Amino acid sequence: MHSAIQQADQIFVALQHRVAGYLPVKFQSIADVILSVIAIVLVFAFLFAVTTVLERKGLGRIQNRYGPNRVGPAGFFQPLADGVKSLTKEDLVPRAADQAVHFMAPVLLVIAAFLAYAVLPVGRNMVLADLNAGVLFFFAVGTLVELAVFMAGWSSRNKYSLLGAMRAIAQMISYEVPLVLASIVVIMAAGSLSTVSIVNMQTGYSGIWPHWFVLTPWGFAGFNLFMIAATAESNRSPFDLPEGESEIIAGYYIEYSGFKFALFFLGEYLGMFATSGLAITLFLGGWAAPFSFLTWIPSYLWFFAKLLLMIAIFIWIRGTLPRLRMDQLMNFAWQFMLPMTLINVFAAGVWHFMPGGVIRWLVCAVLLIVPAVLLSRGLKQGKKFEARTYRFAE
Amino acid sequence: MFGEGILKGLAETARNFLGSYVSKKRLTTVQYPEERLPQIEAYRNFPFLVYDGEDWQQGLRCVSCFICEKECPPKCIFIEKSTDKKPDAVGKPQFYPTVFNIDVSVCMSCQICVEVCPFDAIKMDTDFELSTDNRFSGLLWDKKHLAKSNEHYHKIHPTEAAVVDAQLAAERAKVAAKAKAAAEAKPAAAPATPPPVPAATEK
Amino acid sequence: MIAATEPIRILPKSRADGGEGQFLEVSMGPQHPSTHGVFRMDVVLDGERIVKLKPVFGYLHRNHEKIAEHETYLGSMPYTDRLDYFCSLTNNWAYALAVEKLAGIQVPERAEYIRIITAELTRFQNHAALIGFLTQDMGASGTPLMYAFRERETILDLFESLTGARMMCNYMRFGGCRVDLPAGWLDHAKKFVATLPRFLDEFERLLASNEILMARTQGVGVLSKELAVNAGVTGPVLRASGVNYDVRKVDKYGIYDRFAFKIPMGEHGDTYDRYMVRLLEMRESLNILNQALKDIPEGPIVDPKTRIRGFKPKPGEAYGRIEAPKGELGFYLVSDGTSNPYRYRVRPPSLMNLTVLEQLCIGRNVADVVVILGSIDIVMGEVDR
Amino acid sequence: MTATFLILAAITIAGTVAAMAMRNLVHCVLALTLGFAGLAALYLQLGAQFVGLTQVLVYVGAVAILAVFVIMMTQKPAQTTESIFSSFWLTGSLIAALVFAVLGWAIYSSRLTSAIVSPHVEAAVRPIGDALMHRFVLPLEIMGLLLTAALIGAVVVAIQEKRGSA
Repeated sequence: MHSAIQQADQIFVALQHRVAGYLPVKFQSIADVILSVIAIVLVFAFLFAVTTVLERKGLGRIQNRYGPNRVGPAGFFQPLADGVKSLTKEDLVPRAADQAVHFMAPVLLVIAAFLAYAVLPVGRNMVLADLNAGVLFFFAVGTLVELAVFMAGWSSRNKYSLLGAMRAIAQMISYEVPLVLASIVVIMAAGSLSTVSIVNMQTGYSGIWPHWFVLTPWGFAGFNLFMIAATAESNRSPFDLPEGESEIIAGYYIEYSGFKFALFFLGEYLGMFATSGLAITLFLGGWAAPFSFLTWIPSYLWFFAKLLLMIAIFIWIRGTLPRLRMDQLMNFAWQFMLPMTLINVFAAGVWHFMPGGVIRWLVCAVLLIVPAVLLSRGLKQGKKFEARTYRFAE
Repeated sequence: MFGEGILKGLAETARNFLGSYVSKKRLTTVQYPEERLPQIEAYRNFPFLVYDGEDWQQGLRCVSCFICEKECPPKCIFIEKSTDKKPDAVGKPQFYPTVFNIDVSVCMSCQICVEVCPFDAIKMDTDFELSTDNRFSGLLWDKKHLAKSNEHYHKIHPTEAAVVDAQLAAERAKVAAKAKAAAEAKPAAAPATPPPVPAATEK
Repeated sequence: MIAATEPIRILPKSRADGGEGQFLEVSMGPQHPSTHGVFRMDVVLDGERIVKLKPVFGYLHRNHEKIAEHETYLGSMPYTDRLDYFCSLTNNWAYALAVEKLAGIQVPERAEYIRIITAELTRFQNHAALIGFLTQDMGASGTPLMYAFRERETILDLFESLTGARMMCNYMRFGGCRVDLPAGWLDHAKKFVATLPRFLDEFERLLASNEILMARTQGVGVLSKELAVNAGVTGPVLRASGVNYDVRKVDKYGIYDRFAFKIPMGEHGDTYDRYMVRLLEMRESLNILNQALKDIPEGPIVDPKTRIRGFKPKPGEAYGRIEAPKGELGFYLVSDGTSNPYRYRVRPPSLMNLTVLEQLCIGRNVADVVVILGSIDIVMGEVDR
Repeated sequence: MTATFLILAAITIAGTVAAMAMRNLVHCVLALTLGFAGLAALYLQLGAQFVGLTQVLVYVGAVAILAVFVIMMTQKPAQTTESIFSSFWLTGSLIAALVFAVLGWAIYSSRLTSAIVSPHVEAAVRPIGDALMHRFVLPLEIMGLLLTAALIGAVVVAIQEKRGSA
């Protein structure tokens, strides 16, 4: 690799070492960690701010509106205004609420959301902690979010928030299973739970094509299943039942106002970024460039470009689809997602043991497509749901 | 296959997303304070009292007949009649309102007062920026606040105003002819009424 | 919402209800995003399943009927705008029809055409907005609603250039209409109506075959024929249950008998049928609009004999009804020969349709309640009056 | 005994004590969760990543949530007014002390503790997997079978109850 390109790629790593280098050797490792944490907090908080604007503008354009365009150039300072607003608003706590738990819930949520970034490699050599059980760490931290959601919903002493918390926990637990199972195929292929080595597995190229896991039948299916489960995990439309604006108003955070509400908002978006980031790490080659001739672009830019693409897809879906109902959501999880992920694990095994070639592709594709069609028919409950024709009276 | 309709919907939203950048027609939003829609002639919002000529007190067409006060559905008009008379728009001596108040916060801009007025004295305005920081006196408009010139009427509703002016001119001619006849019949009578206000005759 | 100090009230389940556990009593509304105004539902939940639902309304009661008894006949006209504030022109028409029956007034032909054009435009924008709100209640983050409002804006522009107001039109008069169509209005309307099929196609592509929408609406809130007829449900809700009843066809009021149009009928009586019947009705409305805009004759727009001031119909009673977008809207008037009605009664379709809400919702989810309520299409201004 | 260990141990003990001492059931569960988390952190500090993270995943993510869910679904959210000290506290503490003594004796007399290898054995995922799949494959399968049987049994019971009530 050309040294200038390499420098550009490693500029943040070098900067970190340079700054840490000013300190005595004893503190250097801890300074390294602190600098990384600061970087993660700043970058992803900034991304959150940008995403709120992009989401509102994107949704606006989908709905033939302008979206926010008053604060700053093209409305891009809107998050600043929102931040000032949420900071200056009165922090209301219901009198019957469990004060301590009510206070801790948003804090725990944001902490849990930020913790997940520790194992996400956002660029070459750019990961806070290369744990050898990195993926497991990610899911373990994810469970804290459930706890935070429960705390918020229960402590508010509001029936809507209780319903929201119940929905949220049921949904998150149900979709955690397919989420983990969908990522198992990658762990099988990579033979490692470490996010860094999973990405390293995908950095090679055949010709110009990358070795991303998404470019295999099981990887493609796994990616789609993972994204569906991730959408449900991060409470995004069409799985936004825990918030269910039109049904249970705001769900578990109905009784939060001001900055705590903003923290919930932040936590939710951070969760979305984190799961998207994991999907990128597992299936889309992490920070690896999509084509071999594009490797000169710094790795972290690729990671964030992919992340923004995922966010755009999230926004697009949110602008289009209505919400599912609770029982349908559960049916979908247990009748479609779970069998499909299990079949996908099987297909990945078959892929692993078959010799390479077209036949392997065909076998795996058939293994996945046939059950998908059959299961989706089952979801329609034997043609119970279909477009109808109508008669007219004169 | 499951998901077909979802994909169709996604294609549709994508089309609208891109379309909003290409075709201006898709974006119906008007950036209000800077951008304004052209005024629609028929638009109505809150009545005003028409006066002819320069002096709003002299030219007020209202003769305080109380019809609008009675007919107003939300009863937001309050009138007090004068004790003396002054010539009205067509030249007849008539009473005039000493007090004419309309409560902006009660009025629902239904135009009934305009329809029932036999003197074309009250018409609908088009000004919709009526907000004020004083919700009591700021929203109770008196005679002075309500009075607007015939020119203003012509500006906002040209077609309608032209018809009204033609009617008034015809009536004025009739009254003048009658007065002339009366004056000829009784030359010794008191001096005739002052000449009609010039503004209305210009048209 | 419960007061903050009050502990959460949980009703004990009796043995008769089966199983252990407790019921949760939730008051949905009056400030709830999908109650379409200030409407409240006292809901008793078993988990998320509805056990009991009591609609509570009256929060928007404005004494409409009593006020009308103290107003002149004309003075009530602007108040009718505010019944169903989405369709002021059909409200105007129903009231005008009742008074015309009472006083025996004939309406000139051009006025009849104008009435039909405005009424069908009203129906179109009401149904479009309703489908938008319905999908909004399903959580579609307002995209269909915004598309519907994009078209509705143009219709409201047409109304504004004709009547002077976008929503509170106050346009119909006894024996005709208030003002004639302004110059160029017809061409503008024709051009606009020609673009509407494209909008409907877009709407259908966006939603009609969407699996989530089908799963959320098919089989949800099934209203049986018998119940619909017995409860006095009218309009698209009734027709979605498969009862062929449309006042436009039954009464042939105005000049509806001159137009060729069909009535779409549902079969299952569920939310999807109610949604589709409205979608198809919009297409039929376009049919009527095309014919009316083509055939409208020249002539007077109001019966010259009717008086604006001092209008006093002879003693008697009359019931005028039309097919408003939400169902049969009727005005019952009793005259004692004075300038204000002795009795004034509105038969609001929203209220009648709302009476079946509990039967539709029992056994369904909280999420279904808002969808069912949305598909019934209520406007609280009309329910509470 | 580093400072980290002391802090984590304090958190764990504080969490578990609070779980016993608090009056509000949900608070108890949350305190217990803190204890679980502290334990997980202790594992992580020992370098046992897999065990530590599984501890979080299973205990914080599943057990605590399950407990909380059960409380939320069944209990009235009222606080208990009775004393947290049971009348059997003397007996209870006696039994606890006995159990602790036996455990302590067992650990101290064990050969394992006398031969501490190195505190920095990397308990990585791969060796655990290898061990589970080779040496302990039979116990693992039996456990899996047992759990499956329990699951099916639970489903059967639930279905029967549903039929009975319907």
